Amino acid sequence: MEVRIKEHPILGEVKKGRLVKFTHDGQVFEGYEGEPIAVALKAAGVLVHRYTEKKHSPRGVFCAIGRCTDCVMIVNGEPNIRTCVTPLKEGMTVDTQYGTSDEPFVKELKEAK
Amino acid sequence: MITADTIVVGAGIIGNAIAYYLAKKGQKVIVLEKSDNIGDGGSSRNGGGVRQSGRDPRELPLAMYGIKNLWPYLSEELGTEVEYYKKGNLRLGKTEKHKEILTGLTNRAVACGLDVRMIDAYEVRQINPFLSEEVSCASWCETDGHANPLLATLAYYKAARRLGVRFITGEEVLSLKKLRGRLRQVITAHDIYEADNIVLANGIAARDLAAYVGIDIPMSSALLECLVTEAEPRMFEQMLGTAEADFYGHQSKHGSFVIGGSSGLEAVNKDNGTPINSSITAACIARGIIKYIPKLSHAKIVRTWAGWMDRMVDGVPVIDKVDEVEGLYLACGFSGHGFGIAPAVGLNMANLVLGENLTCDISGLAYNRFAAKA
Amino acid sequence: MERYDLIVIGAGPSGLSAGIEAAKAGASVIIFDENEKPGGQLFKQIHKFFGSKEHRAKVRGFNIGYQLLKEADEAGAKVELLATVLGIYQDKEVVVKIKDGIKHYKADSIIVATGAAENMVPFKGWTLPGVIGAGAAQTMLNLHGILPGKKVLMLGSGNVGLVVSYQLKQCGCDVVALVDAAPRIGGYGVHAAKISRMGIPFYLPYTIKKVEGTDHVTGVTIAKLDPSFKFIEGTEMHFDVDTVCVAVGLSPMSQLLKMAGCKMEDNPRKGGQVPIIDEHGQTSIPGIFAAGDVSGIEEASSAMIEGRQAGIYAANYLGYIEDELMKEKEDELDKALDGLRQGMFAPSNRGKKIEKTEEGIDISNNLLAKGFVADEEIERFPGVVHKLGIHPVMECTQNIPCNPCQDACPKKCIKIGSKITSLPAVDESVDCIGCGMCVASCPGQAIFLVNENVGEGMAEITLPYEIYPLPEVGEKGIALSRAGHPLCIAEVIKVRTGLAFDKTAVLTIRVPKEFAMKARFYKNEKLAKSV
Amino acid sequence: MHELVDRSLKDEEFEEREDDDMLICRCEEITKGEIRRAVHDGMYTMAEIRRYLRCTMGLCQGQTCAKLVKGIVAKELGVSPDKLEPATSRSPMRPTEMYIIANEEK
Repeated sequence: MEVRIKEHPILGEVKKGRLVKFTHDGQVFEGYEGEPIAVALKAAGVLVHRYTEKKHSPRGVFCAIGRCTDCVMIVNGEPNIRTCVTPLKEGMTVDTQYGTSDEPFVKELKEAK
Repeated sequence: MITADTIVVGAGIIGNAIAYYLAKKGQKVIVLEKSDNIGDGGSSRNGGGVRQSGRDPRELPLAMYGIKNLWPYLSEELGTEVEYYKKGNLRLGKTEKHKEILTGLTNRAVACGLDVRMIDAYEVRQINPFLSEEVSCASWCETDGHANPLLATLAYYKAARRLGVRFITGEEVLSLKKLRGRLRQVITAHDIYEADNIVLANGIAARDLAAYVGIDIPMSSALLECLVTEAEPRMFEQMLGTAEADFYGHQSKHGSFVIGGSSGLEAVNKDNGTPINSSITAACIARGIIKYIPKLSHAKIVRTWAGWMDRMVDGVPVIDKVDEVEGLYLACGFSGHGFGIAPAVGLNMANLVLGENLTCDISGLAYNRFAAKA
Repeated sequence: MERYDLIVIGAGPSGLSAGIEAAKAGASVIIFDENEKPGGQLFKQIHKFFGSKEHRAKVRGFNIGYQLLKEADEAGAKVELLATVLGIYQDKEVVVKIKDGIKHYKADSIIVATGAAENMVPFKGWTLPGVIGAGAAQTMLNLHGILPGKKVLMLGSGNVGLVVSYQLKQCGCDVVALVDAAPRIGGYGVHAAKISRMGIPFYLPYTIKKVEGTDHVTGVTIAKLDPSFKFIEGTEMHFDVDTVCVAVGLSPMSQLLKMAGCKMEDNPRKGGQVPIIDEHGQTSIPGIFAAGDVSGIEEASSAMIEGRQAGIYAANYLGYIEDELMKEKEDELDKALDGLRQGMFAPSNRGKKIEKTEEGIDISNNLLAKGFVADEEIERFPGVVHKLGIHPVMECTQNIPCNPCQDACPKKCIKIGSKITSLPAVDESVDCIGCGMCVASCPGQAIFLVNENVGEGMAEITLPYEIYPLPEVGEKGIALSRAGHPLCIAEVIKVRTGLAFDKTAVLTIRVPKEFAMKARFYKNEKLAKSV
Repeated sequence: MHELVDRSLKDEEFEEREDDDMLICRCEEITKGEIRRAVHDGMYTMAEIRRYLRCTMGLCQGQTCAKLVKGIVAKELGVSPDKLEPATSRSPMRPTEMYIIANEEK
């Protein structure tokens, strides 16, 4: 099932920017320029944005309006970026965050350790 | 009427520490706090520095004693993690004038036996690679550090409470009263408290209270402001300060940076009932930080605080048994640097009340230093 | 330092309304909002509003937003977007983050209209990706055009929970259940009925026991609660879902007022921490006013009126409006506000159990417990009549302040009367022409046109429909009951759309006549297969 | 406005509950049990709770959990939640980058 709404019964056609490529944990995805990074990730099926420091639990989008900061990720090398309110740009690198670290978090590597 | 051996007025870290050490020696202690919260003054609004370097020689013995004998064991002693880091203090300079100030401070501290020295730009960056190119020198004291002021204040409270100290919040002291020539009573809106010893550890408010027994403490107030960032990746563990003390701070165990600073208007700022920040200070502090630690320019500030601090006319507190008024003890006027010496002040004040020997020389902090010079 | 007569914080329904009134009176006004789009929650509210004409009833929330923006522009109020107010300092100084910097502003008066934030409730697994706030669901659906999930469980039966469930369903999500810990549905009955007939079951008093999943939500277990809010053993139910949506009320976002030094109170009836205000919305600091949800949670309609009032009071405070004129406008707006604060959901009735309507009719208990009026209950309401030929059937059974149906009917066969909360009644002496205007204009989608006998044992039902793809004339699907249960085959006879219907399609279906008073929704076969 | 509160130690043992491991503060990952224990340890006000545990001091500034924490503290103290003064509101209302705060136009 497609998660993007093409035409909304009340709001009509959903207008989006141009299709651009971005990288998530090394994998290339496409999303629409200007839409929140979190929306592009959601369309690509990515739900886990980060793991917490104390309890190592996964977090994703929760409030979607930039308040709760559960959806923060490492964007272009900078940690703690609220992906639900940060617009997607061509060529962005978006990586899963672990705690507050600015080192990209690769789950498999972490588990192998 | 409620009685105790000692009444401490003020539940900041100083009052809490005094109460703790008194209770530990078996005293029955009551702590009266006018605010609803424990630690509402400078105790909860400071940069968390636990340092010896940069201090006035008169309070240096307290700082050195505390760092050697109390701080390293404090979390264990109080049963609460106070996040103490003994990772050194860099006091930074950028100009020749800064270098002069720092060298002066360093020389005086060395004379008192402190392990502090001047270092050059290269060595500064060896210790802390995140500092900007502008930093040209620093004083470096390896045994300095920092702790979490919020936790340390509450840790003393919690431990003192466990030892039976009775803390009463929302209880503003209205006046003091002498009975038969000796200070005995503390009068509040709700009750009269009586004790053999009364310790004023309530910051600027101590001035008005002491006046009831004819004592004037020459201090004024200033608004202290701090800010805190979101948790950042681990960067460094030292305490930082600057030659002109325009900003100071550290990265906490949590990862956030806790940084204090000034706009220059601290002494004349006003408040609206609660100590609200001035509208310009956070920006001043932020500009200062970015100049010293460029990497923090994208760190998000999540909160700022302001709190009234007591400023003694000569910049160091009064820690004394007041001979002129039997039963009165003063521990106030810490002038924004009371946190790091709080454990040592608490211990020594307790000893003073109990008539026991002090652990270090605090004669320079006596009340009678304000008497007119002959 | 930039100075204005008035700074308004928040460009939602109340803030914009306030700015408009004060600017109209001649004050220099700037309105700040942290969002990219003005209108606050209005832009997520795509349903038609309740109320009367003066409350902009039957207009969809986001369109009201556009209307207000235009008015603000015409009145000369400056709206500064992506402008986050970081603090209100002493002497009415406001520090605002704009682009990559901060700016200091001062005004002689400030209106705080910052609205509300969502409440949350913790349960096992509530931090897993896939557990979201209802506001997040609305943001994703209506602002970003993306489904928050495919299978969703909604927690909370207040108006937000009901409306968002509808919006999810509207976009093709499968809402598997609507759950509330309270024994009765909190929101409007018509909103509940709207989603019940689409097949969403209500579970009350139930709540979430745990959300399952390792890296994201894969399922949820709910269980029934006893009167002391403890789980009843053995009542657990499991649903496979990928999303759990939480809609458990709102709290005033009043931190700025507290920072400014305004006296505050914790008032559970107003939703939390609110400023103490006088009858003019003025806080304890002269010249600082509060309007809308920040001073107590209500609907957007009342927020708009409160905003206008605050604008007028501020204009008076600033010397732009004489006392007399202020009084006049105040009375008029008070009346409008009173109109909205009546009926079963009036603030004064919060928490009370109401047994009878204002007309003295027993209310539908099934509606409160299960989300739809039972077949045996529906006949007792004045909007439900039987007549030869086509006629309206108005399944409006609770006293709410709303009356667009009365004006919608060109033949005047719908009567509410002067009391806006009265239940609509059918004037049987007038003949219905079947135009469908009432069907499309009812914000609660509670009006149907029924012809109980069109011959050959069949009946026709005309109903509101807002799901894509629209059915085609001649196609056959399934008629659903008020409870959302399949009843019979239904044939689509007419599909009407039009500007006047404002995106609500008016669908006519033909069913065997024994279902004339039972069939209330249509499920097209494609959709029927996919679900 | 200030209310008299005697903080004397109560001689009750801390009693653990089944739902103590429920996470309440999402940002700082503080559980219900930690909050309950803090009250038992003498943290009686929202200000003390936040200074002691950091809950409501995270990135969301208590937007999500302040009401929940308040409810738990009130229950432990046996008072109505509306009797508890919320912690002071401090600027900035939204987390804001240092370079933005530093870039000031007056």
